[in-house]
Amino acid sequence: MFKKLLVANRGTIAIRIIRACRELGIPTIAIYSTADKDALHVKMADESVCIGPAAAEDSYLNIPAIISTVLTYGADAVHPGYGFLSENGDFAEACRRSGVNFVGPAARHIRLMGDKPRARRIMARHGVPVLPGSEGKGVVELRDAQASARKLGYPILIKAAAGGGGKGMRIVRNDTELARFFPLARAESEAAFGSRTMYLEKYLERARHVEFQILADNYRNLIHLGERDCSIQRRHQKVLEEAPCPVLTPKLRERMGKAAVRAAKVVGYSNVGTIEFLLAPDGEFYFIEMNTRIQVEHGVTEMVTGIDLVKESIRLAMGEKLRFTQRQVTYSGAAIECRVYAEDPDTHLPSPGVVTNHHQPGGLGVRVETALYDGYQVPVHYDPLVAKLIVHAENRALAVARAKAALREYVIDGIRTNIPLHLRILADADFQRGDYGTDFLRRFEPAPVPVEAPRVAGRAS
Amino acid sequence: MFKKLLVANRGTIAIRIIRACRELGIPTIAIYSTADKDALHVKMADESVCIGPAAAEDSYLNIPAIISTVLTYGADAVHPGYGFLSENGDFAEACRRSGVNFVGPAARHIRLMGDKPRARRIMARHGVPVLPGSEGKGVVELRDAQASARKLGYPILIKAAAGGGGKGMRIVRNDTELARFFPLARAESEAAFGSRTMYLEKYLERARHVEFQILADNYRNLIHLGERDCSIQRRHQKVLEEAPCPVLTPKLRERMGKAAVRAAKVVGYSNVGTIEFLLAPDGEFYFIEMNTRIQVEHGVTEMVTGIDLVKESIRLAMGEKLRFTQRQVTYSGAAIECRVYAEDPDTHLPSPGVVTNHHQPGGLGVRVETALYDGYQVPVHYDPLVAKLIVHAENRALAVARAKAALREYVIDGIRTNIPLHLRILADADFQRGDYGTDFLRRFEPAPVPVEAPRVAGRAS
Amino acid sequence: MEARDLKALLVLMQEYGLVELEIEDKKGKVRLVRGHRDQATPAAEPAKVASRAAVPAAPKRTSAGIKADGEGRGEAPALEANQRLVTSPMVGTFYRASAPNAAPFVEEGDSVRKGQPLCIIEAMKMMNEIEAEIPGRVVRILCDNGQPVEYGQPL
Amino acid sequence: MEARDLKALLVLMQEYGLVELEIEDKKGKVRLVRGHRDQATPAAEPAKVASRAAVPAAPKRTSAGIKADGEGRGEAPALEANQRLVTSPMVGTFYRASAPNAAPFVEEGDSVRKGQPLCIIEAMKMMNEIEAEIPGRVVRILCDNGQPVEYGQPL
Repeated sequence: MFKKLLVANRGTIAIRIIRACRELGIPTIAIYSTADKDALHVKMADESVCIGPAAAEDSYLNIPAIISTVLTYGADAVHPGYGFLSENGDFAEACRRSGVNFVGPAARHIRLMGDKPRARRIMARHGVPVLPGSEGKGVVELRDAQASARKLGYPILIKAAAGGGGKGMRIVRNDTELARFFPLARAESEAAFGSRTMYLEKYLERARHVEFQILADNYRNLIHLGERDCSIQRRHQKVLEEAPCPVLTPKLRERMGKAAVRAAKVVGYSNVGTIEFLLAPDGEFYFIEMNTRIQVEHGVTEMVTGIDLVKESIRLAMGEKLRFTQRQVTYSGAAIECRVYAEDPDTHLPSPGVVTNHHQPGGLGVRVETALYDGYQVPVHYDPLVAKLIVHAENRALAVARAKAALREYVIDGIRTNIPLHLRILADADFQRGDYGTDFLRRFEPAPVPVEAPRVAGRAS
Repeated sequence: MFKKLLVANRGTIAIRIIRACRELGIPTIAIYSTADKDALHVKMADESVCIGPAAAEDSYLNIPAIISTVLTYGADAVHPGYGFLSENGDFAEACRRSGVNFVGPAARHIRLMGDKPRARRIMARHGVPVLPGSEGKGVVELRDAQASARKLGYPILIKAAAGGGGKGMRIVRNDTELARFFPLARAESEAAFGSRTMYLEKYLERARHVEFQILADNYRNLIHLGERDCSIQRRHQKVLEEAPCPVLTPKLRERMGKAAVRAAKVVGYSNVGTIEFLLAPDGEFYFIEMNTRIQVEHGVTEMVTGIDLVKESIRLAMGEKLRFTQRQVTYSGAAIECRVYAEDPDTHLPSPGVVTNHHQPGGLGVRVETALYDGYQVPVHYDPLVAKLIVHAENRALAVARAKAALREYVIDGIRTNIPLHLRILADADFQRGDYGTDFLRRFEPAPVPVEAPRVAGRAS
Repeated sequence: MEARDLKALLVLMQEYGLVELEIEDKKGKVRLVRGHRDQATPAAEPAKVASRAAVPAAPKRTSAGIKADGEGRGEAPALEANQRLVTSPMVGTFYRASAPNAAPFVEEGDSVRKGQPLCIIEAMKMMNEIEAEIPGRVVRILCDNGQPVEYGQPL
Repeated sequence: MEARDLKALLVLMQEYGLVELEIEDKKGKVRLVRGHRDQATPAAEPAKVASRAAVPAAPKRTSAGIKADGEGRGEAPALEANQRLVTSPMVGTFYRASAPNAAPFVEEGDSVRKGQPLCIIEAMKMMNEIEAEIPGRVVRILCDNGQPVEYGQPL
């Protein structure tokens, strides 16, 4: 068992990891920035260390400060959570060089999957279907992009080779749009990831985002835990996820699951990871990318499989063998996760502030993972994800009813949240039928309102 | 489907029923006393009706007021919850006479099982083992008690024939104690239940309280959903319950389950109910009584079976058929419920007051059923049960770890609760081994401190 | 020194307002010094609770499910010194007349004698006359004919 | 004394408003002195948060699991107008001297020049000298030799 684990994150996932460690009997160190001194993860950990000022670059992304904390406070394991340094190969390597266990895959897996054109090439070579896209090591110049586009045919999705989280992404439908948006996307990529390398991919209309959870030990045992449907996205940001995917037939699930296992196996993957696919309306599916970390939406898989992914990831990092075979994984019922963002439900602008009233929903099949408490000041500096509401029920219709009932109980005053948006999604007839793709949320977009000046509430130092 | 259901209760069970109705799409009416106008069940129901002043006799036990509410506000179903009128045959009958569905068994079942000597006789006649006890229709006079005692041998448990909740109960170990405590217990019974009829039963040392959940439709289909161990009691009041019982072998479970099904079947029972047994250290078990309602601890059975007992009870009351066969009931993992009482953990005196801080635990496998919210004033007039923490995990050791971790997260300021007692129970080596009986909690009793005057904080009107 | 023993001492300190305590015996030595927090700490805290009330109590207002206080219930109007509020002694249906076609017992502005019927509350098919407890004048009738009323609702 | 036991004591201290605690028994001796929390809350917060602070913010104090604010961290002492607080610019280990046997850079009461080394913070095997930013006199040294320090901790 690890002697002490440092949680290299904040918010909901830091709390999730601390809870898992408490159950395993592993003491935890929370790290925090000066803006987070009152954050719940700081209060919950056994020890808490301030590692830098509010800006993420100086704190949660500050590798030397985190490694120094590990060494000074004597941790023998680090869990990176999601976001921040979770998919940074240098961080994984720095941990291992400092003699501390990194809860996650090897640095080389992180780097390989972080290079999207390369990951695509490896998958294609091993028979995992990939979307037609630009060939070679990526595209930097517009004229190369135009050459690729002629071969692929429109619509086309421009992506940052090093990217993620929707940055540097654009859908283009003709030559004019390509000429206009390619340089823009490249500039975004340069700003966000420090890389001008892009790649182009055939864009599928009305496709679904279906991803498979992977679990693997260090001894080449590798299984999947079924799929999640994450098509409910706004600007490539997931909003609501569910398991199982409402349209997958057992046969298709088996085919996609096998492809996912193959994709992870060919690179010798270990620990938790996710293979993301696009599922076309015709039933064909295509590898998009692999996430080499725990996902925000891991909870829905936990609910339907009964497997605690965070505890398993820690066990696997300790060198334990996988405790389940593919056949032992069984699925029961349906689960839905609603991501609660501290944002204005109409404008989608962040809504930081002090939580003046806070009352969580509860009861059978209701799970809340929250970073909020009454009196907590939501800082402006970080991701607006402040809570996750996860429900589980014996079937999808009941899960939808339970999610609605729980959202109606949820009280978060003082800040605005996207709870009203979730209630609208759950009330939508197409959603209730399971009939939706990644374009679903566009129908909920408000008519663009001229915003005079984006309102950003009182920044705390 | 019912058109409108009146919840004839308050606190955690009222909220539980409202949640189940929301999921079923049934509008609810909450009733409340003037002391409960700010109670959470009042805020959560679709309609709320004040039915009387604070005293329970004038409100939650006031049958005419409740029936009048049913008729005036147009409900077609009533759920009695637990406590209050849930085991009052007159109330069930009054509901049916007013043409409204009572969610529970027939009035005659409630009355039969409420008459403990009679229930015992029926069980004994049908081959369900009962503890040796006084024969006939009960004992009123001390000399008859003494005659019974001679036949049974000490120790003996004196019980109120109409009783429940520990009132009118005394363990006596010799003739002197019998002479001293029998009149006392009879006086308690008269005060609490208006009946001087007692009965005597052989008292088992170190026995466990093991009860089986029954589910039955109106068409003679009747199954059990496994057992709960409720031995952790203080003065015959349950404090912590778990499922499954840690010492039951599959063979014993089958035998006891069959006996429970027989016990409920011989009386033609329908809806939810519980058969309570005493399990002796030698593996023999004895029928104690049947509870003809949902139990406080129903949640642990829901967690291990995945069956929503409150929704099922409503469905069965609508005349639906049982949706499961005995064979379809499967069990997974272990669940523990900690009853959170608003009481001083040392003196066990009630601790009403204003909840100044409230933060619920959360995360995987953690279910909270609470009547509290930040700023809520816990009234002095009712049962101190204010919340239930229920955890579920893949095995008992993990459930214990999860319960501990969750209790450590729980913040309830302004009132005192028995959370420290739960933490001590969970840390106890015997408890962790599953080695405990109904006498377990005696070891946690503080040495009796002379209390000059019980301090009861400011009564709200 | 066990945490339990220590706590017992702390409770004593708090209860009796000790700021310093020193014990030395066979088992060892304990010294405790308290700061000035106690004004705020123990049970009945009028100041704190009052200030708390300024912050709206938790689930008063919400996105959807949890109702605001008093919603759906008849609100008591502000009374003047010489006015008296008549409230319902039971849950039932409010009627202004003894029969569907009969004239109302009283109208706003009417003078009433003590004991004069004001309205009827029907509960469980029983018609219960609500009588004036004092002589006076009907200033306002707050309920409509046929409306359900709850216990304590202003009429 | 295990960290766990110590923590239990700290929780008790906080709960009962103790500012000083001393225990001596078979196992040894413990002495704990707490600063004045209210003044100490660093990074002067805006009015909104301050008014909130009157009501204890949610999980500040609890039965067990959730730590109180500031617990376990170095508390900033009250400063006088002409005093300056030196805080750690990084997480690491605090050393008062350049080598185990060397004399400390400074002692309390010493005068220092601008740029004179005050202490070392070791982070990732690197020794980082902390220099005086202004000339002055060392009033108090708040950390012990070899103690881990966090970002912003008063030295």
